[in-house]
This record gives sequence, structure tokens and C-alpha cells, in this order.
Amino acid sequence: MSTDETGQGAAAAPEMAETSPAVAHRLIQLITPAGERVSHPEFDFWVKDVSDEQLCSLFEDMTVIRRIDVEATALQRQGELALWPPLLGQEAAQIGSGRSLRQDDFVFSSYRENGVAYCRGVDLTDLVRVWRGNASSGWNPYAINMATPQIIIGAQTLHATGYAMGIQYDGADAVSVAYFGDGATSEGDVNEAMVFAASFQVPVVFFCTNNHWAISEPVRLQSHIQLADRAAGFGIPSLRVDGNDVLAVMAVTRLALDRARRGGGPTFIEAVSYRMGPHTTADDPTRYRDANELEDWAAKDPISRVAALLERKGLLTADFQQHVRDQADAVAHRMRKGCTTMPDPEPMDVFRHVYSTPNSWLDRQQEHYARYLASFGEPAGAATQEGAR
Amino acid sequence: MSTDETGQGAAAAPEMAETSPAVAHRLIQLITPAGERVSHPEFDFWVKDVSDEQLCSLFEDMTVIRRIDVEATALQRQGELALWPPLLGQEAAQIGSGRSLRQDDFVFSSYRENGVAYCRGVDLTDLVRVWRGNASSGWNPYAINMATPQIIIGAQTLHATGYAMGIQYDGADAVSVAYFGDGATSEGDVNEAMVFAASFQVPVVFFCTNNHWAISEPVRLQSHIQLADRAAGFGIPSLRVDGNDVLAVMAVTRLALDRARRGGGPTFIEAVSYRMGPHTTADDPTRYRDANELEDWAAKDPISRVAALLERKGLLTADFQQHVRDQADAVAHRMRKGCTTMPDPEPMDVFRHVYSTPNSWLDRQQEHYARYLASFGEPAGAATQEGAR
Amino acid sequence: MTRMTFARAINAGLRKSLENDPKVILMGEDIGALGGVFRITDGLQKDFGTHRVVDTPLAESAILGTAVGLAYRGYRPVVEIQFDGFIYPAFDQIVSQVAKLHYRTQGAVRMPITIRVPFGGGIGSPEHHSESPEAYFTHTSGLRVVSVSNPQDAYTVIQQAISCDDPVLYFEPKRRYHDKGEVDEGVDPAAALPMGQARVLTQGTDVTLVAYGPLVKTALDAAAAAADEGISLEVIDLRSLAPVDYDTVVASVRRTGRLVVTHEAGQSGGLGAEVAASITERCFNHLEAAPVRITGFDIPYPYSKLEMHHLPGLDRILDGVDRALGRPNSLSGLEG
Amino acid sequence: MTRMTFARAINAGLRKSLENDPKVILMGEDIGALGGVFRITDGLQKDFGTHRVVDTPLAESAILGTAVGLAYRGYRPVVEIQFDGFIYPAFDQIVSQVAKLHYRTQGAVRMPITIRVPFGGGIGSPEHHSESPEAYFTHTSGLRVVSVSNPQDAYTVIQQAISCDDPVLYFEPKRRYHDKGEVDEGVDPAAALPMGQARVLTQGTDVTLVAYGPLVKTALDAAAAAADEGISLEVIDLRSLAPVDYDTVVASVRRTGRLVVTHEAGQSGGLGAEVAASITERCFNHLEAAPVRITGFDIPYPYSKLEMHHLPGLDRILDGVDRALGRPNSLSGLEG
Ligand SMILES: Cc1ncc(C[n+]2csc(CCOP(=O)(O)OP(=O)(O)O)c2C)c(N)n1
Ligand SMILES: Cc1ncc(C[n+]2csc(CCOP(=O)(O)OP(=O)(O)O)c2C)c(N)n1
Ligand SMILES: [Mg+2]
Ligand SMILES: [Mg+2]
Repeated sequence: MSTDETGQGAAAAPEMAETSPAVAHRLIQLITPAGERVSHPEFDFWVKDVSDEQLCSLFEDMTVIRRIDVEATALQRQGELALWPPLLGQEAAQIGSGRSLRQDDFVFSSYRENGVAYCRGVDLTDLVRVWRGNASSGWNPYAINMATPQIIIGAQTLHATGYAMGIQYDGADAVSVAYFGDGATSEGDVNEAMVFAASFQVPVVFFCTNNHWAISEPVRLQSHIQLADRAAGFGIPSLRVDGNDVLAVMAVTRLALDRARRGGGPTFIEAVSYRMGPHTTADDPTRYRDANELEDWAAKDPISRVAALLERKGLLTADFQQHVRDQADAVAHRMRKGCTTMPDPEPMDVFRHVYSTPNSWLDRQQEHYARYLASFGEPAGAATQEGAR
Repeated sequence: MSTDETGQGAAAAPEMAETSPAVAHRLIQLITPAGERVSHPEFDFWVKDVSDEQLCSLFEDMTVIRRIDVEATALQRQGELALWPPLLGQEAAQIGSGRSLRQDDFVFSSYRENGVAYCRGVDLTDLVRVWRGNASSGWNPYAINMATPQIIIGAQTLHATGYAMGIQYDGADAVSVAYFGDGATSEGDVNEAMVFAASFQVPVVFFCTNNHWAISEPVRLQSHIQLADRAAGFGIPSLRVDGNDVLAVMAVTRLALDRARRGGGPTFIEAVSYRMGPHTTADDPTRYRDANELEDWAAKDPISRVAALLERKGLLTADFQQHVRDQADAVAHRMRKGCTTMPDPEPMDVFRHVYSTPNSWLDRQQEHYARYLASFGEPAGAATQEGAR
Repeated sequence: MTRMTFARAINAGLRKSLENDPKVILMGEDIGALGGVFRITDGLQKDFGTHRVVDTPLAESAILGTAVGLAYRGYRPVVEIQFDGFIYPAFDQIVSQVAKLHYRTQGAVRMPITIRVPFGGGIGSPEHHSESPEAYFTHTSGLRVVSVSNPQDAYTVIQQAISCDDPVLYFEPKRRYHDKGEVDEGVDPAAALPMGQARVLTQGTDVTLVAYGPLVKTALDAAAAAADEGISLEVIDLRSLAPVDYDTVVASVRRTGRLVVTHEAGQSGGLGAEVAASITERCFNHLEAAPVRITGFDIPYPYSKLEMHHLPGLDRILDGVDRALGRPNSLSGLEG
Repeated sequence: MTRMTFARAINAGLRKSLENDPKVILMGEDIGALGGVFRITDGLQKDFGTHRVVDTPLAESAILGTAVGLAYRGYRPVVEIQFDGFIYPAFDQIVSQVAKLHYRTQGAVRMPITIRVPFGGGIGSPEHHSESPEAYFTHTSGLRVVSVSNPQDAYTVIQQAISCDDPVLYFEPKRRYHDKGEVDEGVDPAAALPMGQARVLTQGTDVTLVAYGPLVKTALDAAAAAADEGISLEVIDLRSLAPVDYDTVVASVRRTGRLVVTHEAGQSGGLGAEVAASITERCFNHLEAAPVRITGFDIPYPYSKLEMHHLPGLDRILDGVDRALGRPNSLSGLEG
């Protein structure tokens, strides 16, 4: 028994061919930032049915959700919302993927996928419910087959994987889709989700939006290699797509969904995009990031490039543009109205739905609190503003 | 806004070249199962200083720790130990790596690395302290620069990474080494450890012993691709070595240590071996694994192949063999003696070392318990067997 | 009626649930071919297949997180945590997801997940294998927590837990796994004593002794020993730890005027504190003495040669009974 | 003396610790350039460099796990958990490693890790940003838990926590971050009131009112309001939550005979249960009424439009004081 102290003459060591770093993925792109449609040997196939009309509709959806973002940010500034997490810059990633889903697919997302929720058919008022402080879930997940957006970073990737296990047990051909950010890839949960998904070969798509930032932390702090490379180590095929290219996003998402439906198991998609705005309305990115970076990415804007493509195709008529603007305004208006006219909850709602079965501890507290409120001389239901007294 | 229901004619889809599964690693081997020394363009370099004498000493260490295992198992059967986790079959992985370390390196291991502890110079009695129920740590970690073996699967990989951050901050050239199993690779902690290690490029070696089983679960349940592939996705170079080949293990470990010392950051080593025994003495592997598998691996035994190599070299003399047997017996004897003569703890030890500062809650409980024991008419210290009354 | 071990009774209950509801799925480490390290799931994978009894990769957060996803999809996952000390990697998923999703979604999404946890000490194991983490969960709103003390309850309550629409932690007193008892497998769980209710095991007049899980047996032994000395203990098996069935305990303490509560978990902030505080609130004018807690110490679970000091035994409980009764005891003469 | 905010006082205390001990290292998410989402570490990375103030990848278990490794190497990591609700992924490392390693190694390895947790509600945030998880940690042996209520204590106690050789959870009442107070930066933490001791803030004769963290201010307001009605409250700021300085509370309750304890965390199994139970044990013969708990409900933290119902306010506390005094209160006439 001894300890090695030789300290091998390391300068003379041969190159280590065995340790191959992961191969860099090519970025999949179908529309250049300048709005040119470039052909792709593999991925054209997946969008060959996308007509001019559909292209226009993709443009419209992206414009609408950007408008939603602007409106929600305004609502926050006006004190109507407590907070809002903008998706500015990520419209293509969300619409391209969200529009590829089938109704019986199920989405598990983070707080930022409001564009995906829009594709799922969310009621506009429901989009702002959580951010106004009126609910912890904006909608009933089963109404639009999209779970309550997750705040605990990465946790939803496991839920998506479990849901996909259920799909598999049911023998169904639906797909479960997990949306998460670049920062989330560092969390144990996301990695464990890949372990389970690979081991059971379940129909789940891991859709990672690399928007380059996790609040103030640049993506290189989470990983100094491409995020798409992470998946290979779990035996999960991955794709790295230009996340600002709505067609390319659609193509890779459709491929991944199709593989999953046919029993081919999970796919990991890295959608390379950029968070053009603050992390949330409470954030101040000037403290940590360079304005130049923003400029670079503005040149790759997901909406302008589709506009340019439509222009090339002669589809960007004044009429169409007006229609889209009207549509966006109408949506924004409906959302604002829904937001500002939302009824406040009742005080005793605080006790509802903790359990679906009676609970003696809570029932007692509820009874006591009702008496407490009543001791102020008002019926419990009428005491909305009194609890804090 | 619409939902895609086209269900692309998937049969016609082109092959997806973009999604490259990780490249399979070649298994690094320097001694064949038949005991033949095979040359390797890269790794011969790392063991070129290993003399015949050292080869004999490696053989001796492996034989000794196998003997330790046998003795500890016997002690368990005789009721002297509550439990023992045998390393049978993993001697080369543990001695080859353990012997490569410098004294100022620091090891964070699981419960199974008793052979590594032996290389670190552990006191033989200390090896069995935990398994006799006399301590939660067999030794003082700073005495042999090896942490208390970890029972929580994977947790120690983060400790190793943090320790390596400390080495880096200190500007030292020591290395931190994390030992863990194939099952552990599924735990979030192990993956997070790789994130941190890669991000900060700290001097840590991840030494994963793939012994093919995690209690009753085969390694393919954790991953259907090679474990060595996992690391690439984090930007960490990896090596896949024949874990039953002591020279090859030594070579890869030395390379990884050297890289770490020179600021090259982390390396992941998958040592492919086999758990020849039960998970612990409490386990019954016949419930879940095929006897044939065991036979296959017996043919690749790590000790017999060094014996065969020594034989070829004319080093396996009767004298030498007798010397090794004597040494193993002596070690086993010392361990048994240390085990059976270990003094029992004192009752009031139960309160010691919870805190390093006074604690009013615990001090009161301690005082009360002392009074309680005294109420049986014996001084607290003498009441060892009385607590359960 | 069949005589069977505690372990076997859980196995039988799981089998019944698997038979009765195709949405019930068992998940965990080593629960398949091995039947779990305690053999609780013995034979179930063979009979129900690998889609109903799922050996999972080694990752507790993922086990609970995927159970959440399965529940979203309408399944009723029954998760095995191999040992008490291995539940913590799943803590986030339990506390932030399992416990809160029903509330979060205004009742739209149910989490009928059962988490089986072999818990407690006394089996001579190394660290992390003997813990009593129940108070972490009884303090977590949205969860229900139960622990049973005999084979019949084990059999019935596991089925009640699985059919409950709320998440339930089912703590199994592992050192009692080999204890035997009569089990009527014909019992209809819906008609049996609901899992939320405590059970008075011995009627008594002098002191109410509250226990659960592994210490129920110890409490009954204590009651027998006390009876020899002419002291009459009313032993209550809590069964439900969250919520505690205070009505049953209150009724008892109003008669006896004295309460002793015992558990293996550390004293400070343990369930005993909750029981003592709530009973004091509800029975202050009936109490003849302060409620007494006889519990483990505020220490990490000790190595096994010392565990019998940490674990409340018969004599420590009787010493506590003496304290409650104002009889001479180990703390007599001590002030505050 | 300088007038500064609570937030600034912690910042100043951290700066002092970084200056005084080269082994002190700050770690956490967004604590570098951003200075933390609450700006508590504002300017520290700029002044001490990226090896002393470390922005970590987004993984809480890893943050704590690497802190353990750093402690093994002799460092004193000070970890920021961004919000209370994000501590759970690190629960395993805290409970099974940070809390237990000193015991496990028979004192050979120290874990002088400070875990800073902005906690509590009242700031209008969405879920997971307003929790009060302290009871999980006060029930975990091997940890010390503190929470402070004013800038001076914030400044002094953070330094005491960092220099303590045991792991300390330092709970920061985030809704008080902007409150201002006088801070004497010349205070020697070693000479100041030790962090384990409670502080009597107002002397009173009728009821002892125990609070900590964010509710200390509310308790003081309640005392002022009660004084107007001729009721004299003795307000105690616990400061140390594990261990609780019972000597100070006992001395008070022996005089007043009545106890109200308040916290934001849910009632069942909360720290209030522990305080009520322990004080009943030690003061039974002095108590005129059962200790009263005024706490959050047993619910997940509600959405912000409802949070002021969940959080104990001035009037709920005064209602509890009335109950303790046997005066008419909202529960008058209710039995058990
Ligand atoms: C477990 C956990 N830790 C920390 C946070 C605080 N937090 C909220 S968002 C965020 C950054 C997430 O970054 P990324 O995953 O890239 O998503 P993005 O916000 O960029 O969409 C952090 C750290 C959290 N919500 N959950
Ligand atoms: C967090 C955690 N979960 C579960 C266990 C129970 N357990 C102990 S060893 C083991 C298998 C470990 O397998 P592997 O990592 O391959 O190491 P090996 O035992 O083969 O050396 C399991 C599941 C544990 N100790 N810790
Ligand atoms: Mg991001
Ligand atoms: Mg293994």
C-alpha cells in the first residue's frame, strides 16, 4: 500500500484522443434574419404543408402575443398587475412550437410561455389572473391541456415525463411537452427527467428555450458547451434550432412530436433565442448586461424576419397589416378589460381547495376565522378588505 | 391561432442526421483477462514507471482488500458486524485509482470504497467501526484525507466539487476525487456536480464504478447508453476504462489527476467492473440476477489477471505468494481483533458533537437524561445497556 | 381472518388496490423483481406487470415528480421511498408540487398520490435508515399523513390512502414489519374506521397516553406495566398524524386530566409539541398537569450502539407517566 | 450610528465578514453583478472579486452541496437562497449533510455554513415567494436558526452567524428590507447580545407576546394599541428560533401568566406549537390561560389578493391577547 507521488512528466503526455467533447450541432434555420427562405434537406419536409395563408397566420399570432406582452407590461406599470414576465424576442420559439401541437398533447411550461398558452386557446383574462394576484393558476389545466405554469425552475420537466409515462401506459399517441429555460438545465430535476424519459422511452419533448439569460446569469455560467449537447449523454437525440425562426421551430417540433407519437421516445430541442426584455417587470437588466448584445439580437428579430419573408412574397399588404394590428389591438383590449374587471376573491376563498376531502384542522381554522371576521360586525363574505386589520 | 392536426406522413420523413447519439467510447485496457500486457498508444505513457516490484505490490494490495472483504463478511455472519458492503470484483478499480492519488488529494466516496480507504492508509479497525454500529464515521477525514463514506447516493459528488472549488481558490494543485456507482448517475446531485465542476473548471475527478447493478436494478435501467457518455454533455471529457484492469485504471486516473493539477478541470472516468457479491450482506441477488452473468464476469476477475501477468513474468513465485497470503492474513487478523475488542460507546455519547457550540435545547435534554439514568441507581456512564429499559 | 405479518398485510392491501383500480401504479427503487428491500411489494410485479409495478431509476425527486405527472394524467401512483432518510431529495416535489397542486389549480387537478415511507429506528442500521421525518410533512399543508401500528390497520389504511383523492404519506413502522396479527381481508375499507380517526386502544382513567406507529406497541406494554402498579392508562393510537383527530384525544384528556405523548422523532418541533399545544388549548381547564413529551432527543439519529438511548422505551414512558401524575420521577425536584 | 435600511445593514454586515475573514465566501444565484434580486449583496463582487462572491449555476442542491465541500476545505460559505420557496431542492443537502456532518464525524469536520433566506409574505408576490419554512429547520437537529427584526440586529447577527462554527439558517424578513433604523457599525459582534438570546422589547405585566422576524413590528404595534386600552404587553423578539431562549420567555410568563405567540407559518406543527408546549411544561403552575397561537392558516401560501387574510395582523393578535386574558374575543362562548 503506497501513495503515488511520481507526478508524471506531464509535458510529454500524448494527446488524449479518447475524450471527445460533444460534437457541435448545426443550427437549423429555414428563414434567415433577412427573411430569406433557405432550403434544408431534412427539415423542409416538415413544413411543406405550410401555405402562404398559414405563414400569414403565424405572423399574426407572433404579432398578437407581442402585443399581449406590451399590454401586460403597461398594465403592470399602471398598477393593475403585480408583475409580468415578458417573452419579447421569443415569439417564434413559442408560436412555432405551440402551433405544432395537437389538442390532446399536454404542455408543462414555465412562467414565460404565454405565447404557447395563446396557441392552446387560453382565455385572455386567464393569462393575467396569476400576475394580478387573483389566483395561483390562471386556468383549469384540463380546459386547454396545459398545466399551470411552473415557477420552481425545472420541476415541470418531471411532470411532463410522468405524464408521458401515463400516455404510454394508456397506449395513446399524444405527446407531453416540457418547456423550460437555459438556466433550468442546471437543476437536478431536468437531468433526472431526461434519465426517466430515456429509460422508459416515453413520448415527451424537452423544449429548452435558450434565451441566453437566467435573470442576471449568462448561459455560459450554466454550460460552456451547447445545451443541445446535454441530451446525448442521456441517450436522447437533440436538435438545435434557430429559435427566432418560426418555420424552423415548427419543423423540429413536428419532427420530435412525430417521433414521440410513433414510439420513438423523447427528443430534446434547444431553441436558440434571446430575452429582449427584462427577466420580469421587476428586473433591471442594465445592471448586468451590455446594450450591444441587445442590438445584435434585435437584428435577428423573429417577427421582422417573417415580415420580410411575407414582403418578398408580396403578402405583406397594407390590408393584411391593418388586419393584424386590429386583431392585436382587439386582443389587447379584451385582455385589459378582463384584467381590470376581474372580481376580487372572497376572504373565505383562502381556505378553499387545500384538500378535496374534509380536514379537521383546516375546518376549525376556517370556522374560527369566519367568527373572527364576523366579530367586526360584517358577514364573512363581505369583509374582503378587512382581513389585514 | 390554430392547432396543428396535419399528422405529417411520417413514413416518408427523411433520416435525421442532426441528432447524433454520443459516440461510443473504446474500453481502455492494458492487461487482458488472460493476463497479457497489451500496449496502448496513449496510456502506456501513464504507467511507464510501474516496475515489476510495483506490479507485485498492486497484486498484494488487491489480494489484501479481497481478504478484508472476506473477513468482514465473516464478521457479519458471526454477528460481530451488523452489515457489510462487499467490494468483491472491484479490487482493480479501487486499488488502481486509490494508489494513483497524492496524500494531499482528497477523496469523497460511497460506502463501497473500502479498498480506496486502504490505499489512503486507514486504520484497519476504523474500516469496520460504522458497520459494527460504533460510529457514524469510521475515521477522522483529515487523518487520511478521505471523507466519511457517503450513504446518500450521489451527495458526495457535490462535496468533492465544492472541495475542488476550495483547492482552486487556494491556488493549490491537489485534486478532489468523487467515487460513486452506476446507479448514482441518475441522481440530480451527480448531474448538478458536473454542471458546477464544468462551469468553474475545478480540479475534480468523477470516478464512476459501473459495477452493473444498483441493488437489484441493472445499469440499463439507469441508462441505455454508456455512462461515460454522460459527461460530454456537460463539457467534461470522459474515459471508459476496463475497471478490472488495475494498470489501465491507474493510467486513466493519473491522466485525470494530472489534467486537474495543471488547471485542466474535471474528468469523468467510467470504470467498467462488476459487483461479484451481494449489494450488502443483507441482500440476496439470486432474487434478481442470473448466475450466468456472474460466471462471465468471473472470467474477467481483476486479481487473477494480474496473477497471470506476474506468472508470465516469472514473478509469481511460491515465496511471493506465501508472503501475500501472510500479509492478507495478518491484516485480516488485525482487523478482526480491532473489531471484536472495540469498546462500546458510553450512553451520554449520544449527545456529543451535535453542535460545536453550547445548545440550550440539547443541554437540557442531556441533563434530564443523565438524571433519568441516575434514577436507576447507577452513574450515567455505567448504564450502557440500560437505556432501552 | 388470516394471521400475517405487518409487511404481508401491506402487501395484501397493495394487491387489493391494484386489483380494484387499474389507475393504481406502484413506483420505486427495487420494488420489482426484488420486491423492495423489505419485500413489501413481493410478487406484485410478477402478477401485475412492469407497467403497474415500476422499478424506477435511482432518483427520488424524479420518482415524485413523475408521480405528479401521472396524477395529472389521472393515475394514482403509490410511491415507495426505500428508507425514511432518502425522502429528502424528493422534498421539493412533495412540498411545492404534490402538496400544493390541488390548491394551486383551484381544485382542478387532484394529486391522489400515496407515499409509502418505512420509518423509525430500532433495527440496528447505519445512518439515514432509522429516521422519523413525519413532522416535516405534518407541518406541510395540503398533505395528509398517517401511520399505522398493526397488520389489520396496515391492510385497511393503505387502501384508504390509495383511494383518497388527496396526497397521503403513509409511514410504516419498519421495526414492526415482522410482527404478526389477524387480518380480515374481507374488510371494506370504505366501511372501516376512516383513516383520519384515532383509535382508543385501552380505556383508562389516570393518564392519556398518545402514540403512533412503532411506539404504539411500546405504549401498550407501558399500559400493562402501569396496570400492575395500579395506574390506569388510556392508550390512543393516533393513526392520522395530519390532521390529528383531536376530538378523540380531547374527550380522553377531559376525563383523565393528564397527557403523555411519545414519538421517536426529536422533541423540539416534533408532533408531540403540536399535540401538547392543541390539547392545552382545548383542555386547559381540565388539565391537572402539563402535557409530557417522551421523545427522541434533538440529535441526528445516532449509530446503532446508542439508538436504544435515543428511542423512548417502556421505562422512559412510565417515568413520563409518573411526571404527569406528580409521582416521584427522574425530574422530581427540578424547577423549569 | 448610521441610519440605514434593513437590507443595507445586512450588506454592511456581509462586507465586514468578508473583510475580517478571508475564508468567508458568498455563493448564490444572481448575487454578483446584480447584487441579488433584493440587492443584499450589492457591490460586494465588485469589491471582493468573483472568488469571494460567487454567482453559481441555477441549482440549489449543488449550492449547498458545494458549500459542504468548501467547509470540508476550511471555508465559511455564506449561501443566499433567492426566495424561501426555493430552499426545498437543497433540503437533502441541508438535512442530511450540513446538519449532520459534525455529529457524523465526531466533531472532526465543522460546517460553519450560513444560509441566508429571505422569508415571509406581505409583498404581493406569486406563489413560492412568501413562505415561512422555518419550522422544517428548527426541527432539524444540528442546525441553528435565527431571524432578526431590525437593522442593528441584522448587522450584528449576520456576523455572529458567519463566525459561528455550527451551520446557521438566517431568515430575513423580506417585507421589512426597506425599514430603516440606526446601526452602529462599530459594534463588536463578539461583545453584543449573543445570537442565541431573545430580547425583551417592551416590558409588560399582563401578557407575554412572542414574535420573531417580520411580525415583531406587528407585535410592537399591537403592544402600543393594547396600551391604549390599558393592557400591558411584554413583547419578546425571539431572535433565535433554534434553540429558543426559553429562559427569557419563562421568566416573562412566570410574571404575566399568559402567553401569545405569533408567526406567519401555518399553525399546525409550527414553531408556535413548540413554544406553547415548552412554556406549558415549564410554567404550568404560573399559567392563567392556555397559550394562544396567532399564526398563518394551514394552507399553501395564498395568492396575493388573499395574503392579508392569511398573515396575522394587529387585530388578530389583539384578539388573541383578549383570549389569553379571558376578555371577550371572537371565540368567546366556543367550547374546545
Ligand atoms: C428552484 C428555483 N430557484 C430559483 C428560482 C428563481 N428564478 C426565477 S426565474 C430564474 C431564472 C430562470 O432562468 P431560465 O431557466 O433561463 O428561464 P428564463 O427566465 O430565461 O425564461 C430564477 C433563478 C426559482 N423560481 N426556482
Ligand atoms: C438517496 C438514496 N436513495 C436510495 C438509497 C438506497 N440505496 C443504497 S445503495 C443503492 C444502490 C446504489 O447503486 P450504485 O450507485 O450503482 O452503487 P453500488 O451500490 O453499486 O456500489 C440504493 C438505491 C440511498 N442510499 N440513498
Ligand atoms: Mg433563460
Ligand atoms: Mg452499482
